[in-house]
Amino acid sequence: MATTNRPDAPDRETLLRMFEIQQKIKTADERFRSMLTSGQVQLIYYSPRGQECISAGYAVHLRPDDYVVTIYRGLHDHIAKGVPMRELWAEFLGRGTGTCKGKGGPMHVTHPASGLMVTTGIVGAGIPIANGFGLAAQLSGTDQVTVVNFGDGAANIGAFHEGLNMAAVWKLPVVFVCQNNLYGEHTPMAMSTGVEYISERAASYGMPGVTVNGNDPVAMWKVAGEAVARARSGEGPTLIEARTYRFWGHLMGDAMEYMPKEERKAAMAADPLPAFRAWLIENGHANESQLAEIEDRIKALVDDAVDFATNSPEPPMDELYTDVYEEIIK
Amino acid sequence: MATTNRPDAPDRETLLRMFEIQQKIKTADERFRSMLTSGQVQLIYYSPRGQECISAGYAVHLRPDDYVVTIYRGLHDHIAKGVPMRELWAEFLGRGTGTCKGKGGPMHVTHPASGLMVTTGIVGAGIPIANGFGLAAQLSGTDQVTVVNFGDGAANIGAFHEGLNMAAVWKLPVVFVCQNNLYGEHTPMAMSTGVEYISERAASYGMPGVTVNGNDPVAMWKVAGEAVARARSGEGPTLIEARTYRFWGHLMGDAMEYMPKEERKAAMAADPLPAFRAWLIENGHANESQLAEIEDRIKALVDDAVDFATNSPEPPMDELYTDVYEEIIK
Amino acid sequence: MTTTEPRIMPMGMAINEAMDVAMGLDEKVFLLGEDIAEPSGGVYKITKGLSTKYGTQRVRKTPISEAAIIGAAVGAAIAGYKPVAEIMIMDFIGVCLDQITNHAAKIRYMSGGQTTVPMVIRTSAGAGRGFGAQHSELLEAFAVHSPGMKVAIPSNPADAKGLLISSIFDADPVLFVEPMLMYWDPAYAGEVPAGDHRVPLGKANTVVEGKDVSIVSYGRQVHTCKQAAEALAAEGISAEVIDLRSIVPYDEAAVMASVTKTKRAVVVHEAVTRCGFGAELSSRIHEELFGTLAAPVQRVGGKNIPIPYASNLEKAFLPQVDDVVAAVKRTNK
Amino acid sequence: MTTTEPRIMPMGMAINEAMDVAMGLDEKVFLLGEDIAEPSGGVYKITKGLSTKYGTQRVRKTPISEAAIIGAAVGAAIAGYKPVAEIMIMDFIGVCLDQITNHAAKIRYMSGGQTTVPMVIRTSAGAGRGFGAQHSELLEAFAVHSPGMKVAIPSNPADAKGLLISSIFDADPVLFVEPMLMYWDPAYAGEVPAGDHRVPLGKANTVVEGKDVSIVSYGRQVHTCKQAAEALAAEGISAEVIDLRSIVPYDEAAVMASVTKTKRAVVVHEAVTRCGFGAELSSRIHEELFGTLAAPVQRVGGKNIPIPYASNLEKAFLPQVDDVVAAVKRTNK
Ligand SMILES: Cc1ncc(C[n+]2csc(CCOP(=O)(O)OP(=O)(O)O)c2C)c(N)n1
Ligand SMILES: Cc1ncc(C[n+]2csc(CCOP(=O)(O)OP(=O)(O)O)c2C)c(N)n1
Ligand SMILES: [Mg+2]
Ligand SMILES: [Mg+2]
Repeated sequence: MATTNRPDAPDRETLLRMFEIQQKIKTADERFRSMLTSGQVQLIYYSPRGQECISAGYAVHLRPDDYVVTIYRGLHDHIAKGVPMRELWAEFLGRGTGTCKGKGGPMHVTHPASGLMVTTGIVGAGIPIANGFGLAAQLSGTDQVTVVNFGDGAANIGAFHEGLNMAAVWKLPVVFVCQNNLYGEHTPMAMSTGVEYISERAASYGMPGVTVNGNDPVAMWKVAGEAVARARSGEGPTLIEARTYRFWGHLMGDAMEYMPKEERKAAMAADPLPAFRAWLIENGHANESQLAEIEDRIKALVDDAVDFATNSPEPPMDELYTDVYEEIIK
Repeated sequence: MATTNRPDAPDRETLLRMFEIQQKIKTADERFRSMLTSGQVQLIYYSPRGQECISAGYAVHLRPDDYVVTIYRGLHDHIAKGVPMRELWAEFLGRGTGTCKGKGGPMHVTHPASGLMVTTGIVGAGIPIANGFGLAAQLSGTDQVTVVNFGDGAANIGAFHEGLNMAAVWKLPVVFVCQNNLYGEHTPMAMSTGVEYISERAASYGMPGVTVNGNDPVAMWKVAGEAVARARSGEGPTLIEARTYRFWGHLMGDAMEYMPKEERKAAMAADPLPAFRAWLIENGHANESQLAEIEDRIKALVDDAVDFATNSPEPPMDELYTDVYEEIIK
Repeated sequence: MTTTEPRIMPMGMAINEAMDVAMGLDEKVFLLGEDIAEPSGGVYKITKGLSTKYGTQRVRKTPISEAAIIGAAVGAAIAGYKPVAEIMIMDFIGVCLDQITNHAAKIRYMSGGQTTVPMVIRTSAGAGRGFGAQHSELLEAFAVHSPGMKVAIPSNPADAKGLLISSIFDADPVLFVEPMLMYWDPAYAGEVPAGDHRVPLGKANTVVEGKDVSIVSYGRQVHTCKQAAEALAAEGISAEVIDLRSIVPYDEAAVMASVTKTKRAVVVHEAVTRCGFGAELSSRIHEELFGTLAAPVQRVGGKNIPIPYASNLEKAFLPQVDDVVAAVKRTNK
Repeated sequence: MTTTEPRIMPMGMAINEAMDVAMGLDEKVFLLGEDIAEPSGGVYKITKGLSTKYGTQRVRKTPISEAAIIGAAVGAAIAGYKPVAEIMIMDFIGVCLDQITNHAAKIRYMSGGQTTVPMVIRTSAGAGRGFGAQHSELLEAFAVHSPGMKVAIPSNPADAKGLLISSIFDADPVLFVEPMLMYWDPAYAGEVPAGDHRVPLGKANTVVEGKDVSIVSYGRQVHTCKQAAEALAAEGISAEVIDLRSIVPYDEAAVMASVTKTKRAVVVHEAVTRCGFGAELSSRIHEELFGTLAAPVQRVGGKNIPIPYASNLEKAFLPQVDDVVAAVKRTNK
């Protein structure tokens, strides 16, 4: 593991940054859901609600020039890596002002300026691509780190295996974050996976693997910090399995018949964000009004983004054939 | 592991069957190589020489109605499973009398009558297909076992991962035999694989995994017997890593610059087949003349097969469009 | 004889019924795919109820391992089963194409006919749902270009049922493409015969008769073509609309007979135009009927671009009624 | 000025030289693939010497993990590198097609042009070597049908070098198909310009001028077409042979100009005919020049079957000189 002397707990500033990221995710998510429910917008939406701690926990260790790769359920990762809220909303709504001019959509959000390099809709496919970012950093001799996010279900697809093995053999500066929310679409992990902890699979590649409570912000911060430090110092990749829960099922509209009611109720009752908020206050890292101030600021930020996005036009029709190739080939 | 009382060592009859299989493989292989070297035939040929013990070691546990799946380097598996020598030779030479009427060739030998179901040229691809045979047996409630063979290099491709996981989750009656000859084409295993023993990967699927000296006939027999018994009794799959060596490199014509001369020399000096022969005599399982008799019989068998194949015609031209679909669709 | 209510149902239900009938008829039929068992019965509910009725041995939820899904189907098919494997959305076939093109398609040939692969790959497909570039494609051309594979794409519930049952009992591997937008939309509902209703592969359906131009299509675009035919009729152009129903094999005789009569042809599909099946069809018509044709065959297909997310652009990607009408007019210049 | 010997070399060496030149010109160019480093320098020796010259960081041997190979190239390309990934034999793209079609091809579009994927996938291909159904296919149509991918297929050593250097420095992903039979066969050797020789994508080469019929091809079949042109010349038919060199983009202007002149066209490739690129080309020619054509465009391609092993059948699979001659004659009926 990383040799540098690393603090055992995040400092106050880091804690507040983590809170802020989580609060942004929650606020944006709630707005998406309410707008969907009320029919104000129509889109395919994979809520990350319940998983915010994970993104916040790794993101505070990253620099803007570090790379993140994520999946269709990616809003939390997008926000954590700093994709600007306005352009993010506009992209989700398919507007010309979106990060990708509305051509990608929520499953393909990209914003290289903030290091959000690829969002893919294909389970597992981001893993080999993340290796490419790691390889680029290694070849350039920079100490940039790549974090790639995926689900528990993705641990059963070929790309996971090929990608982790290659990263281990080449000692790539990549952190593999398996956000284990216990389900792949409608199938519980145990029904599809021959092992109890995804992190056990790291041994197959000679890579360190660790399971962490992804709902515990400090634990997640610690594990991610070690993995990022390992990668940054050239010691190679790590597989993190962060255990968590998806509050809203696979995607909005999911009837969730396959999720035991009690299980979901318990998970929502243990909602990590209010718990973290209370913990911050109890432990004197912040007082109520400071957090309320952050929450207000974020509410305004999201209001503004919603406003911006809903008032933005669709992309102009002449975008149809651009960006297929460098030149236009019809 | 299997609960039945299994003997610790093969009986005399089994030992002689193993010897016979190995001798068949060696004799056929030597003839292919000499015919290739002398220019009598031209074909792409992947010699299995050095790996005979493995096929013999599992094959003696199988029934004719058990299934075997193998790869381009498959001659030893074909012979071990009992594909008739004449049709096998004819297929290798692309004759109409071959197992597949000459349409498949050495990389695609198939002979369902002897349980040789699929030979594939795509690394790793036989693994998921083997699961299908296992699934068929499971669904039918028969106790048929499927053995699927592949190399060390195949352990890094996605199909390996997906296949082993699915077999473990479904407890399929499949034995995964990784014939680890230390190289994938021109690349030593250590340069491509994040783990020292392929068998360690079994743990990723909650499957038993074992490494065995694939050049030790009795050890191989024992390990294979346990795995076959497990599968047959419904206890699920096993991953066997059988360590061995390819005497002739990846394919005939290989300059083998990438194989250290000393390593190859040592491997060939430790040729398992003459060692097994000597061991059989030393331990009183057979005497010289009995083995010589077997060898002569096999020589005659191969002579006959060569004769049959070389004197067989190419497939008739009207085979071009048959067997694409049940009906002819041009 | 008792009269019964007409059985009007959406395509999703007809596909469910097809699997139900096939499983009832033959124990060797089984299903495998992600999330297909209860309680959810598939993310699009197409397999609803089947695992309850036939058990989870025959309606098998799988890991997210498409290569392993298709591989398992290939092996089981060779061993005598009739597997129906689901690839949830067609764009995902890129992760398992090797099992489809190198194995399912080629094994009959490579074995000299000793082993056959009677399996079906069901997959849902289509743009127009705001799913973006990786969840919207029609990729049937990959299978058409892979000898050994058959390909069917229904345009209505009755055909969906009838073609699927035929595909399941076909001796060869069939890629069965289900236009996702038609699953539950009542606008696409239709009458579906009860029981063991079969529609043979390779038999086209003339859905609109006409004499001035032949519009040849399949899948959801058949409806676009029907609307175009109506619009054209209003202008005095009589268009014949042919629904191919399967494209390998396809009913070449029906196409050629129609075009021989009308002397003009337009081929329409949703897939990207470049190297789509429309190119094959257009080439075949020219090759056979060049001297008869009054105008070159026109192709209407998806634009040659990844499928855009924004709904205005996505709509522009898709073939529209106007595009078909314009293409017909180009054959009349 | 000093005179130098003409640089005659086989295509394999020219391809090696292209990578050598590109790596010398730009530090961002690197290679990855199975077995490509020393001591073997690739199973077909195409990368011989390069790992010695540029080191194993820039000439990287990989595990047998095609999806990981292409994925790593995609990521590195987005990050500013110019990776050249090798897929040893084209038939293997089925195991990594998702990375090609859903990622390499679509990422520029899906990101609204923010990220680009300037990478090359080199792959060897072709029947006629007794490799059987899974090691012999030309599958360029899959990439042609995937907007965002470019596709080049050289027919001679000089073009191989020039097209590959252009592909490496192209801003988009290019599938670069190398006809395996031409690698080291002296019959296909040719003069190759030294240094930074480039042949642009999308610029066809008229290899034989003629006036009676246009034969359009690419890759190794260009030689088949040249032989056919010779045979036809002996019978008094003057065939023009056009080598497309790249098929996405392809030089439509050159094709249309030639066919406008000759009024007859034959398109020839090795890939399976059904839904091959020849179907696209034939359709385009008919669409553009229907009124000019004296006969329908003829296609000559691989038969619609898996590639057989037996050499008589394998030969029958492949387009032969006689097939091209016969097709030309069909345009003259
Ligand atoms: C290759 C592939 N197969 C199937 C799908 C359909 N699909 C989308 S999300 C998903 C479940 C993934 O589960 P998991 O990896 O646990 O991520 P989560 O959605 O739980 O965050 C599936 C099967 C896909 N997108 N790609
Ligand atoms: C998917 C795929 N990638 C690459 C190849 C080319 N190839 C053929 S054999 C081989 C090496 C396989 O090594 P291993 O699995 O160890 O088997 P061995 O040949 O040593 O028996 C490779 C790379 C292939 N056939 N299929
Ligand atoms: Mg999950
Ligand atoms: Mg090996």
